[in-house]
Amino acid sequence: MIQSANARQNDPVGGAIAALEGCTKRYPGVLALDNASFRVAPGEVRALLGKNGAGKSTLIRMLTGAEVPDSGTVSIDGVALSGSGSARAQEAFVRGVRVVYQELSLVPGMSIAENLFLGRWPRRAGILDYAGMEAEARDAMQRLGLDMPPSDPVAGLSPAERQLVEIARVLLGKPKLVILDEPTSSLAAAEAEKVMAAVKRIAADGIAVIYISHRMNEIRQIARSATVMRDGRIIDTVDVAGADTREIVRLMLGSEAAQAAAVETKARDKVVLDISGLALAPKLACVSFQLRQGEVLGIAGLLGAGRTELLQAIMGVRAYDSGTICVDGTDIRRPGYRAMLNRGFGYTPESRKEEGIVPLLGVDENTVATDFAAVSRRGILSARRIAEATRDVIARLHVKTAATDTPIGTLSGGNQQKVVIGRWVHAGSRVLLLDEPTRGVDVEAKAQIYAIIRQLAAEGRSVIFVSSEIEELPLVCDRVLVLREGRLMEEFKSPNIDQDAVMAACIAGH
Amino acid sequence: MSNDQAVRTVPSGAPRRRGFSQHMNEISLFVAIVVLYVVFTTTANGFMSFNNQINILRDAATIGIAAWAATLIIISGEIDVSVGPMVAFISVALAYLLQWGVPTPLAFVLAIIIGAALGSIAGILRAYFDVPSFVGTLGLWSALRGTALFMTDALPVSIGRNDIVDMLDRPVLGVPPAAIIMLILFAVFAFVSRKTAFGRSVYAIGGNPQAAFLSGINVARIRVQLFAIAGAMAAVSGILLLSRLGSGNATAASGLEFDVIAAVVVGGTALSGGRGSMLGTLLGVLVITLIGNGLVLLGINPFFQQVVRGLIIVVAVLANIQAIKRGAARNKG
Amino acid sequence: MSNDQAVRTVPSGAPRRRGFSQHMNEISLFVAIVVLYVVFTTTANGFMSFNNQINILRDAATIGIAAWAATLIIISGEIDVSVGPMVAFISVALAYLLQWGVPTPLAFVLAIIIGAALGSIAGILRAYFDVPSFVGTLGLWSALRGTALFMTDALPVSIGRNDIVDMLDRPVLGVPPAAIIMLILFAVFAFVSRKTAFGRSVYAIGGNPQAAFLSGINVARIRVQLFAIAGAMAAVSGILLLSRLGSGNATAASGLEFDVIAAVVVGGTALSGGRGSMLGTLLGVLVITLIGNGLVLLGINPFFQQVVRGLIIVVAVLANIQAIKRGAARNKG
Amino acid sequence: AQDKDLKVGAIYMDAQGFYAGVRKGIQDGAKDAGRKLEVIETNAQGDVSKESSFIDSLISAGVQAIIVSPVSADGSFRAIRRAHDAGIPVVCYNTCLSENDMKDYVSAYAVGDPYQFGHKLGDAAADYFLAEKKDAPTIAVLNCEFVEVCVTRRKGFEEALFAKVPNAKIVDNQEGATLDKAVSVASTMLSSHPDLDAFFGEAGGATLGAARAVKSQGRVGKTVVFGGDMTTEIAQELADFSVIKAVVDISGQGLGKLALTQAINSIDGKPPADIKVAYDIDLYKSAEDGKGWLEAHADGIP
Ligand SMILES: Nc1ncnc2c1ncn2[C@@H]1O[C@H](COP(=O)(O)OP(=O)(O)OP(=O)(O)O)[C@@H](O)[C@H]1O
Ligand SMILES: Nc1ncnc2c1ncn2[C@@H]1O[C@H](COP(=O)(O)OP(=O)(O)OP(=O)(O)O)[C@@H](O)[C@H]1O
Ligand SMILES: [Mg+2]
Ligand SMILES: [Mg+2]
Repeated sequence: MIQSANARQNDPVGGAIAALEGCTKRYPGVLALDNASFRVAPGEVRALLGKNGAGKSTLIRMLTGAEVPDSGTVSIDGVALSGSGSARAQEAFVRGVRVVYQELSLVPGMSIAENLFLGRWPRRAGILDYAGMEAEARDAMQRLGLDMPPSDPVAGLSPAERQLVEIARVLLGKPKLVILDEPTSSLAAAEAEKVMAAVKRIAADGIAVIYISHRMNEIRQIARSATVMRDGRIIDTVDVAGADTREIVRLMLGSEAAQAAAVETKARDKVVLDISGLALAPKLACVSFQLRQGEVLGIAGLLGAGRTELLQAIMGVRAYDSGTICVDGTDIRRPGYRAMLNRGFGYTPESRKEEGIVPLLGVDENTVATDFAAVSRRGILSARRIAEATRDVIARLHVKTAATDTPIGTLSGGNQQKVVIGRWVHAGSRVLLLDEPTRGVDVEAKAQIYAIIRQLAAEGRSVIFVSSEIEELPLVCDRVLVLREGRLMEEFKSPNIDQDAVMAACIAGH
Repeated sequence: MSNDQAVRTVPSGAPRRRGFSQHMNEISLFVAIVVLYVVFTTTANGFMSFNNQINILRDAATIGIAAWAATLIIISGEIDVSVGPMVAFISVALAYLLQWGVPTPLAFVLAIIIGAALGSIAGILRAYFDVPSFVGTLGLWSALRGTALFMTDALPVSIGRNDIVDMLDRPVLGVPPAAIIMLILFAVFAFVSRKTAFGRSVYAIGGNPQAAFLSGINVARIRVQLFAIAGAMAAVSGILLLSRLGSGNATAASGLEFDVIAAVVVGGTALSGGRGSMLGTLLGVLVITLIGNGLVLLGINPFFQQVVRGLIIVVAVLANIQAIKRGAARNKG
Repeated sequence: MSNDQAVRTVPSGAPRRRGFSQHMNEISLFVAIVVLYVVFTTTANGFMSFNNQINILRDAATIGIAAWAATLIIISGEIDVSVGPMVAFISVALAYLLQWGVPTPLAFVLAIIIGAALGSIAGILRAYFDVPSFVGTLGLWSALRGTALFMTDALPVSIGRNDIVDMLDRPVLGVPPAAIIMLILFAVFAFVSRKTAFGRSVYAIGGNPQAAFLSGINVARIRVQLFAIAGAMAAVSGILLLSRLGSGNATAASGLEFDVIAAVVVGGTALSGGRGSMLGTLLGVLVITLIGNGLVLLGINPFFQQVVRGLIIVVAVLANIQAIKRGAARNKG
Repeated sequence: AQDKDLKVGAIYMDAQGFYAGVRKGIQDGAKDAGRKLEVIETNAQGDVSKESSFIDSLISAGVQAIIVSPVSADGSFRAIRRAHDAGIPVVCYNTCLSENDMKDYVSAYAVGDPYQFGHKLGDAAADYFLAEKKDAPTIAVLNCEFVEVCVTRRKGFEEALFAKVPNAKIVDNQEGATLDKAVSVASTMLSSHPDLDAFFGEAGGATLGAARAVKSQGRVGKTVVFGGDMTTEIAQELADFSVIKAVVDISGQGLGKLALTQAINSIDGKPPADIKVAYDIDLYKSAEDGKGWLEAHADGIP
């Protein structure tokens, strides 16, 4: 039974560090926030839950002053925010609001130190004090266990390292409210632990934390209470300890969730991809494995283990040093990306926004771009065929979209991801290399993506599934390989994919 | 999963918003053109005469033919500032070819090939060597104008009597061939941009080149093709210029690149890429041409005409942007 | 979790790569300058004479002063194509001010204020009305040139004898004041770009405007300021132009915007924003000026000079990009 | 037809002060003839394609005559032919078409022959060198040769000069049509030719630019300037007589007035018997000449 925390929530006793009263925010065509009231107290770690597009990030943008509500008030530390534009954001900042946005908000060309103090660089007589800045930056990073030179440019960091730098940034100064919008979505388990440790430390200092995540196990670890949002409304605030996951999910979805079942695997023999001795300095030393037809092969590993590089090397978008790649038993030597596509391969990148979608174009064009010929007649695109092909993909992958030509940028992350996978279904690819296909995707969409992957495998396609969320591997994979120290170290077969064992294999030796 | 639900969860305004803002752009341009017509008809003597309307079409052809290709280039996120010198260079090269006795149709074909080859230099520099297209075409701009002037000493290269060339300048049922060619090419480009894999790939590349590449679009090849097409269109303009002037002129078409870019931008194509339409550019070309023609007819001081043109470009773009914003806002309310 | 691991997960080449590629850019430009010096010294009569070196400095000032501001604008992800007409307009406006008997120092101040005000028009259009800076400054380009020509009928506006103005053209210990002013302004801009919050904000805005806005940087204000500064720098160039020519000239500084952008781009600043350095631009200005000077000394056909300039701009940028790539690759291997 | 309104199209070749004089001349010419004048004026910016489209616009506007300084003999003739075919008399000034085309399509040519223009100056320069006893002077040219007239001017200059001073030598020829470009290029030329005796500026910007460069490089007394086109500042330099030694000029105002007179005559069906109507080319070669010009042109319009 869910024990409602509303009583405490509505207690007007001051102490709330931040409060939203009856806030409404519309975007063109969407009611992103619907008469929402929300408050959080010092020292509290509050989780914010909801499906993609529920309005979590919008609520955050109200608190940080990045946007002005259409109606309602926002107060920080008992004072209502006023003004608009950068003045409002500045006001919230001065009152102690710090935030890690969902979108990357670092400047790639600048150093780590400069990014940590972005816009608030320490000055001495009007002149930037680089020495002081770097010293403070080093301290801040050490608190997170990071040891990169603060003068390094952010451009050279991996996405995960960038995320950690963003988190280090919010710990600077004297924050009163720290907001983390999906801080761990690009992190593997071990790094996520680091973040969680840091969050606990912040909360222990009496700082309020709002924590958004689609990962329930993280929420359970750090949050006492969780506010659930749906369709721009605050549905309820619950005690995390007293609520079981299924009920929370039911609150999020407004209906019962389908439970993903564990994988039933069967013996397969036809090898479609055979990698041996693949090396790519400095990440991959000697990687060898086989992928069989109809198989979903999971690849686990720590952040930076080189899983992305492995997929990119196979697809020919990144040159490798040595090794052989055999497709259907023939050595293809140096693969080129488009040649691999012609061999029936398909690849979805790990950063959906930056590399996956063309936001201004419709779902239809994002889908058929992989194979225009299939929807053309004598070289001319057929609107009817495009619509048919798109509707086919929409139906098979359960994409939620109003029309086939809705700009994909307006879809939720999960639905964008389905289209990115669906375009390879359209292209008729038989080997799919999926890099973090569930990143930033809500519970419901995740379950659907698992089902889609299983279905694709059942149709005889082969899938390589890279994920940093170890708990989802048993739900999708026939087999899991662990990439560590540049080699594939251990193998787990369904149904014996044990999360703890996989985790242990990932971090063995550290 | 029922369709009902699918419909409900989507930000419902989105698709209509897209249609609406496109609408806004073209409607506001259309209104601008109507206003210009009304103003010039009442104030400028001879504006509505058949002859003058034909002149407008002919002038539009000079900007238009280059602007169709420039629209695709700008949609793909690139820019081409080499149009003017390219047109002049081709007119000179073609005049020499004809002087040397190359048969006229063959000379035309060669001119178009030369244009495409020169254009693709900028394309190759962009696609394979990461030289920004602004830099590559700026280099062409300087080099082509210089070469044309150098070859001719700034003197026109006469071609003497040439029936085929003359024919290109003789109106057909009152309509100059340049205008007909412009309209045919418009239809071709409008079709290509909307109905072919090439056209849609251009939009995809402009919207997110990385995603386009990963979807299997041959980004490099399309970039080269785009600049080759732009070169070929400049060559067509060069051929028409030769037929109009009866000689190849190294100093001709100066500043044409500004008019072309202005027309495309006024037409609502975003310089940041990924967004734009041929119809918008057609309307943009008309706006720019009408203003040029009307101001001359009104006898405005030629220097002051420059001031007016500058203001109108800015105002047109500003109005367009505001209209789109307001359209979006109204949709929201 | 040990620190060891953190160190290991860092792509080890990254930090050194940055230093190295910055290095590569400036080294390759420096090499180019040395090569140009060697070539011109051996082939061009009078190249190494003191007088000619001073001329080079003086010519560099024309491009340089505008290029410092243009570097910041391009780093911030914008562009300014209005430099030439702005310089000419200011020289005309200043000449009129002096004709009307405004005291010279006050007239200078007014000229700079006018320049800043005009520049900030483009800035305001960009910052508050989302008009792309290319469009806004293109409008200024046309309007300012037109206004200056209209006011003067393309005739020089004489200022008669004016000791302060003349002084600005009289060498101090052999060095023309224009060169001194250019170098002082270089120092100021280099300092501002690296050591002040304003300068770093410019980089941040160019690298990720959204992030800059979210971290409290007043993006709109800085954009307006950037264009105001560019206008003010154009005004300084206009003042120096007036002192060099002894009159305000509406036709002067034509095409200066191309030289300025070329210098900045040759200097390694990326047109896409977020990256670039003042030192690079200084070297770029020198390359462009040296080429201009040397080709004239060599008596090369002036039309052919245009060809050479076009080629050199492209080759310089190409070499720069390749050097950076090779630097990165070598570092990685 | 004396008091009927006049509607005339005027095309200026490019953005030079000379054309401001032409414009004033046209206005004054109408006043003198007692006619109310409407001028539709445009500037071809040195571009034949723009010129061509302007002429078409003028035809549509229903002008009674077109006064034009064609950018190019070969490049401009088609547009002028179209005007002629539309029954609109075309009056050239300053420049015109080739002899044959002129006969067919142009009703009058107010000519200040560019060859003569250069020739007179060359003659004056030769006299100067002979008086200074320099029999092998070195001369650098600052040109405007992206328009045809300037090439013709140089031919006239060279031929007159070499006729009297056969050992004279043209050592350099660079573009410098606008004042700022001319100053910079002339300064550079002085570096590469330290013994330079004279500059020849083909147009106003070049002439003045050369004079400014000579002064700023401290070469007064060593290098002199001969050039074309009078403006206030050139006249002042000539009056000073330290650098500029001779200027040749076709009065823009005079030429404009003459062109309009011819246009009125052509409209009235009385074109000149000989198409070419010569206009005087003035040579100014003393300080007094310079002062005289300044007095006669107090408003600064050439
Ligand atoms: N700038 C914007 N313009 C238009 N619509 C927006 C904008 N930002 C958000 N929306 C819409 O508002 C709704 C709420 O978005 P929000 O980003 O708050 O969701 P979220 O709960 O953070 O989702 P996710 O879990 O995917 O991050 C969505 O329908 C989204 O499409
Ligand atoms: N120095 C770098 N320069 C450019 N891209 C980099 C750099 N380091 C990493 N990347 C890219 O960032 C992405 C993620 O890198 P990261 O190190 O986080 O993951 P990885 O090595 O692929 O390991 P995994 O995917 O297993 O987490 C990859 O596409 C990688 O190629
Ligand atoms: Mg969100
Ligand atoms: Mg990865």
